[in-house]
Amino acid sequence: MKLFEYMGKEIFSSYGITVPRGRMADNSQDAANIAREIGGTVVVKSQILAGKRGKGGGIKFASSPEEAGEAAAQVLAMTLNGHKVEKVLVEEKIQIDKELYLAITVDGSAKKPVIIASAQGGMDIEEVPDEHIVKQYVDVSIGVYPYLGREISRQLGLTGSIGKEFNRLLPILYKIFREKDAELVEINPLVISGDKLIAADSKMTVDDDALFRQKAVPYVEDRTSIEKQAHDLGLAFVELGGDIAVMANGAGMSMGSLDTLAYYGGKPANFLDAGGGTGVEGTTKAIELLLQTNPKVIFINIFGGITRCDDVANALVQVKNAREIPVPVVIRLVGTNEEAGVRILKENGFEAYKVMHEAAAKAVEIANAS
Amino acid sequence: MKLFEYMGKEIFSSYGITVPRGRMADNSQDAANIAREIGGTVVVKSQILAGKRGKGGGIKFASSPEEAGEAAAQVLAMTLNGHKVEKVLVEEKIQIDKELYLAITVDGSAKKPVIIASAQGGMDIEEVPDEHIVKQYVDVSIGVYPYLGREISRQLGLTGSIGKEFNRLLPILYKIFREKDAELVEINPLVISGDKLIAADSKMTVDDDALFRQKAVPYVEDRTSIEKQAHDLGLAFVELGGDIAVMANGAGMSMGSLDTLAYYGGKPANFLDAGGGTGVEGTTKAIELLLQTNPKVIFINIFGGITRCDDVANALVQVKNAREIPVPVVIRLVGTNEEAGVRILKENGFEAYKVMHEAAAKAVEIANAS
Amino acid sequence: MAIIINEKTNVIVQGITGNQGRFHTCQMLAYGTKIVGGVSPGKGGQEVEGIPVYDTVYEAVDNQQVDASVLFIPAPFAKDAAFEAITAGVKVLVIVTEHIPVHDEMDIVELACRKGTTVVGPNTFGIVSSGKCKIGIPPNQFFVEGPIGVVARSGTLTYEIVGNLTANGLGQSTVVGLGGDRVVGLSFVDVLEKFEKDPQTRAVVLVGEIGGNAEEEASLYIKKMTKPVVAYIAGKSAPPGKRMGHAGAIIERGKGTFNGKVEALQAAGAKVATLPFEVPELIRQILK
Amino acid sequence: MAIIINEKTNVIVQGITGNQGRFHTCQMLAYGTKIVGGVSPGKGGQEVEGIPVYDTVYEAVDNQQVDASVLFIPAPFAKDAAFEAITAGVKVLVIVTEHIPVHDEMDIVELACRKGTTVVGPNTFGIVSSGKCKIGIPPNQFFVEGPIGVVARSGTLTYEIVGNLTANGLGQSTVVGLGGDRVVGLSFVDVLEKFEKDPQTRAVVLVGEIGGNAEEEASLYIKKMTKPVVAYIAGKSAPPGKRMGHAGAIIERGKGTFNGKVEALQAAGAKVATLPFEVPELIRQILK
Repeated sequence: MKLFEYMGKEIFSSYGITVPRGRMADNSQDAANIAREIGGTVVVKSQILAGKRGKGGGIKFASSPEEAGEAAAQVLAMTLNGHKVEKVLVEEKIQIDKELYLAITVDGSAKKPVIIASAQGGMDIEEVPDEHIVKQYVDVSIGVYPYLGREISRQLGLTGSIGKEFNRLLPILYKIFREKDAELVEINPLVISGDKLIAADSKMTVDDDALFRQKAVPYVEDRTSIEKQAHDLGLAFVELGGDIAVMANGAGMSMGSLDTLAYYGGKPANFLDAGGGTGVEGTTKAIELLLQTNPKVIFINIFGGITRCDDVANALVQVKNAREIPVPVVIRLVGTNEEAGVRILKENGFEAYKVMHEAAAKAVEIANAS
Repeated sequence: MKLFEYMGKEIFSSYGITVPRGRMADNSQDAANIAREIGGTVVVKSQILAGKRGKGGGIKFASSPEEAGEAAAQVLAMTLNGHKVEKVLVEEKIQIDKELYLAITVDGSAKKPVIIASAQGGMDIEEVPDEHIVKQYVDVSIGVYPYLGREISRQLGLTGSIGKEFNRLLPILYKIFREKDAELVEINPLVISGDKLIAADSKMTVDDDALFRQKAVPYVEDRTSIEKQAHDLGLAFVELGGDIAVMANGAGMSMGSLDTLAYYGGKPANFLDAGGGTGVEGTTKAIELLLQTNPKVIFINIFGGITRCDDVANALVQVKNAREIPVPVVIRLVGTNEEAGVRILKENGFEAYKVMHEAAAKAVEIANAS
Repeated sequence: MAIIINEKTNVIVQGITGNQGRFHTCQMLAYGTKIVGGVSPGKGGQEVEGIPVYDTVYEAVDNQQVDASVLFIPAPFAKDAAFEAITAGVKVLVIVTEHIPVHDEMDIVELACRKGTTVVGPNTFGIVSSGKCKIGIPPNQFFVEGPIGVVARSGTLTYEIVGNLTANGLGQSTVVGLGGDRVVGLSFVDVLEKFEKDPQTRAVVLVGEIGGNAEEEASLYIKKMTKPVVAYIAGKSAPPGKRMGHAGAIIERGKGTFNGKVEALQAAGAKVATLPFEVPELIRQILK
Repeated sequence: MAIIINEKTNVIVQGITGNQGRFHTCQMLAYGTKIVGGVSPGKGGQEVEGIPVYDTVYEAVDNQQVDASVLFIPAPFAKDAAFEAITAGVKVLVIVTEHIPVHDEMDIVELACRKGTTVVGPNTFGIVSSGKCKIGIPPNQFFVEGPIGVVARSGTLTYEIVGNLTANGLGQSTVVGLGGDRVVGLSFVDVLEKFEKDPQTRAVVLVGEIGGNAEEEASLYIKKMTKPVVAYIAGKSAPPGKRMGHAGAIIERGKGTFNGKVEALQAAGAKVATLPFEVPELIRQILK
């Protein structure tokens, strides 16, 4: 779950990391008032869950409360990278002597946290040449101590009070990373401003799987309406925009289904992992979700392990009986209780395929013909 | 540094360990008022830095506010095990179904924390037979998780809600032990009261060396006046009650000096480790401390490593010049700058010994003759 | 032979009295797995399917030879249960549980590495040394003994491929599910190294997916292997920035793409199947 | 020979630019110790006594072969400095600092044990392989090469005894100060095992004190040793419940008493001196 910039900054600040003075506004008048409180030149920053806001005009400077109000009005009317701006952060403009990059994230390959730092901040870290990036893995059984800060600040060339401030900041950022179950905490740019280090931006992603114990972290919804319904049902669902609605059991199997459809020239409407062992009710709801994407055909691909073929068949029949299914359903059904499942389908006018790619080819044929 | 029972309980309670309801009083009237607030039968417990209060009458039950006031008056007049009672804790009397023992301490031999638990609580753990004691070492890089609680409660025979409560409590107690830099946290008895586990007593010792970072822990002074002066000077000092004042450099050397004096029949007045590399000023103050014990003789035993013999000699001369030294001084002085030191002593009327046990024998001779 | 587990492996089931634990204990017993005990706090002394239940893993290892443990424990408690098994000295840990917080997974993997415990998962179907021992949740009927080692990141897709192999007369030495999460105990390389040394294994099937760089790292090792490798990578059609069910299956910042993986594997000499059903045929061609 | 350190040991000094660090660097150099670098954050690039100063231990090990490090770092920062040295791969760590919090000491010792680092101290005078290498703070002049291994919990008392040995023509192989705190890196047994194996060492002097059970544990090993051991235990006249300067030197709950230690040592075959000056004579009798 991604957090908005201002949320990350609030967390940073509560842990003792310096951030610019500022507050949130969702209208022009509030923005002007905040600018007045702060005084001097302010920055009006759109709050969206995407980067590259500056290029789209989502970050504006204002040298008076009136200008701040105008800037806020403009930004609040924007849609940036597909995200409607609903709030702006109005902040003091800080003096920038130098911009650094600092992040901690999970390295799946090393199976541990990795600190990524660079003396070339302000731009996307992907654009910074490798030789200007300092990487340091963290042993979770040890954690991050000031010595690691000293070593990294040495490599970054930070000295004096800025070096000391960096060494203080790094263990704090790691503490946030761990205590908030973050997948990513990123400060870019981390600004050298006189003798201070200021987190001028924040990017923070909290592990969805840890939200149950992160009650203090604000909840941010970043799903489409259907994705949200699926999530509430415990299903993994991603909208893809095509015309073949897909359901399979297992994430790998679902991806394999999409790939097979694509191989035959089909355009999947979605990814839907119905999971293993989902019963009649869950499967019924999953099928109803599929219908919401208004597909030309529904492709169901079940390899029954824990999932029972008869459950899937019964679910499909149940949906059919409860409401009209306006499009053809191509179903591949093998595995546990296969015979019963296939019989139920036949009795209710559905044909069952045995082989995945044959079923996929058929689904594509229907979609592309209609 | 030992904490009073009520201080430990306040810490326990702030971490979520259940303790009896109660408050502190230093007079009869307050005690009666607290008893009235609590209602029913209360316990009036003397607050001293020593155990076995019950046997000395330092713990009294009272079934009315008036009785509580009387009990407090009695207890506040007591001196128990050499400790003057200055405060009492007035608490609700809790129902006791069973008494357990639980402690976490530092095991110097294993070099790690050890959890000690017993289903036979309420008495001194030293009196519990080994086979009724559960010991579990803790890997500090892992810490204490509920599974360790489950294993210990299994061994203690705790089941159901009490077992669950124990599993919850153990990680909390370990957290206190670590976060408060405790050398010992002990709950004895840990009372099973219905479906609750209640810490009916608390014993907590905080590492003196960690007080610099334990600002939230109340400071408890348990030193004699001279010991406190020594401590403020950074010297290790223990009053021993004999008539030979002793100063040496190094803890082992100081102990060795005491032992040598004792071997010859002497009675040391104190232990004083002047440390290594103490200069003229520090040594001067150390000698002045010695004079406060009103000894019959002063024995100074210096093996100069970092400590310079001339510094020690100069310090002694300085004290002699500043005030009369009313008793003989026997000094053994070897090591770094020995020649200079011995010369300075000679010039000022002191004889210097080369061999430790000869000097010690001389000091004893003087003390026992006077 | 086989890798990691075999017919002598003594297994305990943590969470044996739950629905999942009970059901799969039954299934594993039916497959022939030597289950010697279950663990369920507060349920010690009971029996499940004739298997003694203990209160703690410590109690189980005090009473039984325990070589492996499988966790059917809800995600919030999985780290505690895993730590219990690891500190009690269990040497193979199969964590079926999905949705374990990634920080817990890092902690588990770190401790396991330090204590010499092999962790299969989390979020895995488990591991099967076909015909000898199954630890986990895959359907029994598709796993028959043979010369093919299979290592995979995903579950049902692996059953599909194993089912195809079996249907084509190609049994398996061991089938290992690494787990679908970003942080898991075993990497492809760990398993490939074992297959390379295993006399029973003649060829290896690697079932990968988009996201991360596990397949790229595997390629570096495959280059040095004497045994042939056939791979299938899922997620060719997945758009960047979207998680395809698995926490690890996401193309972020242009890394972990399908093409990058396929190119790396092919450059290392592996055959890459376009669709899952092609895998048995590619194996056949190689083993001819 | 000698144990733990010798004439080839490359040493760095953490905290080299402080008063203590600077003074003892001088003294160690005078003794012949191979000091290859110092560490002082923010002072990198400077020199102390001709020795290059680095900002971090990591930088030092990048530039030098480093076998050992000695810490002259104030107690509140000692754990951080020790962790730095251990994680940077330094294999012998001498921690002179006193008053380090005991929880920090447990953390240091645990990490060191895990990473294979030998920790001498905390609160130690250090270690001297006489005539070869001194790491720590003892006065140079008393340490001359010879056949006696010395292992001790206290400092100045050890100089006294080593001084007596040297004055009696008995040089030392290695003199090890375990440290006066309750939790220290090395135990008597660790060091006795090394002396037992060291060809240079012909007899061992053990300087113990009241408190803890280190001497009792040592006795169990002494029983098995082929080399003779002479012991002196300080604190015979100390009252229970009072700390005699060292955190470890306290008789609590009737444990760690003088008599208990002396009895254990004697039962194990060690000679126990009544007063420090008797040690050389006891050694002489044994070695005759």
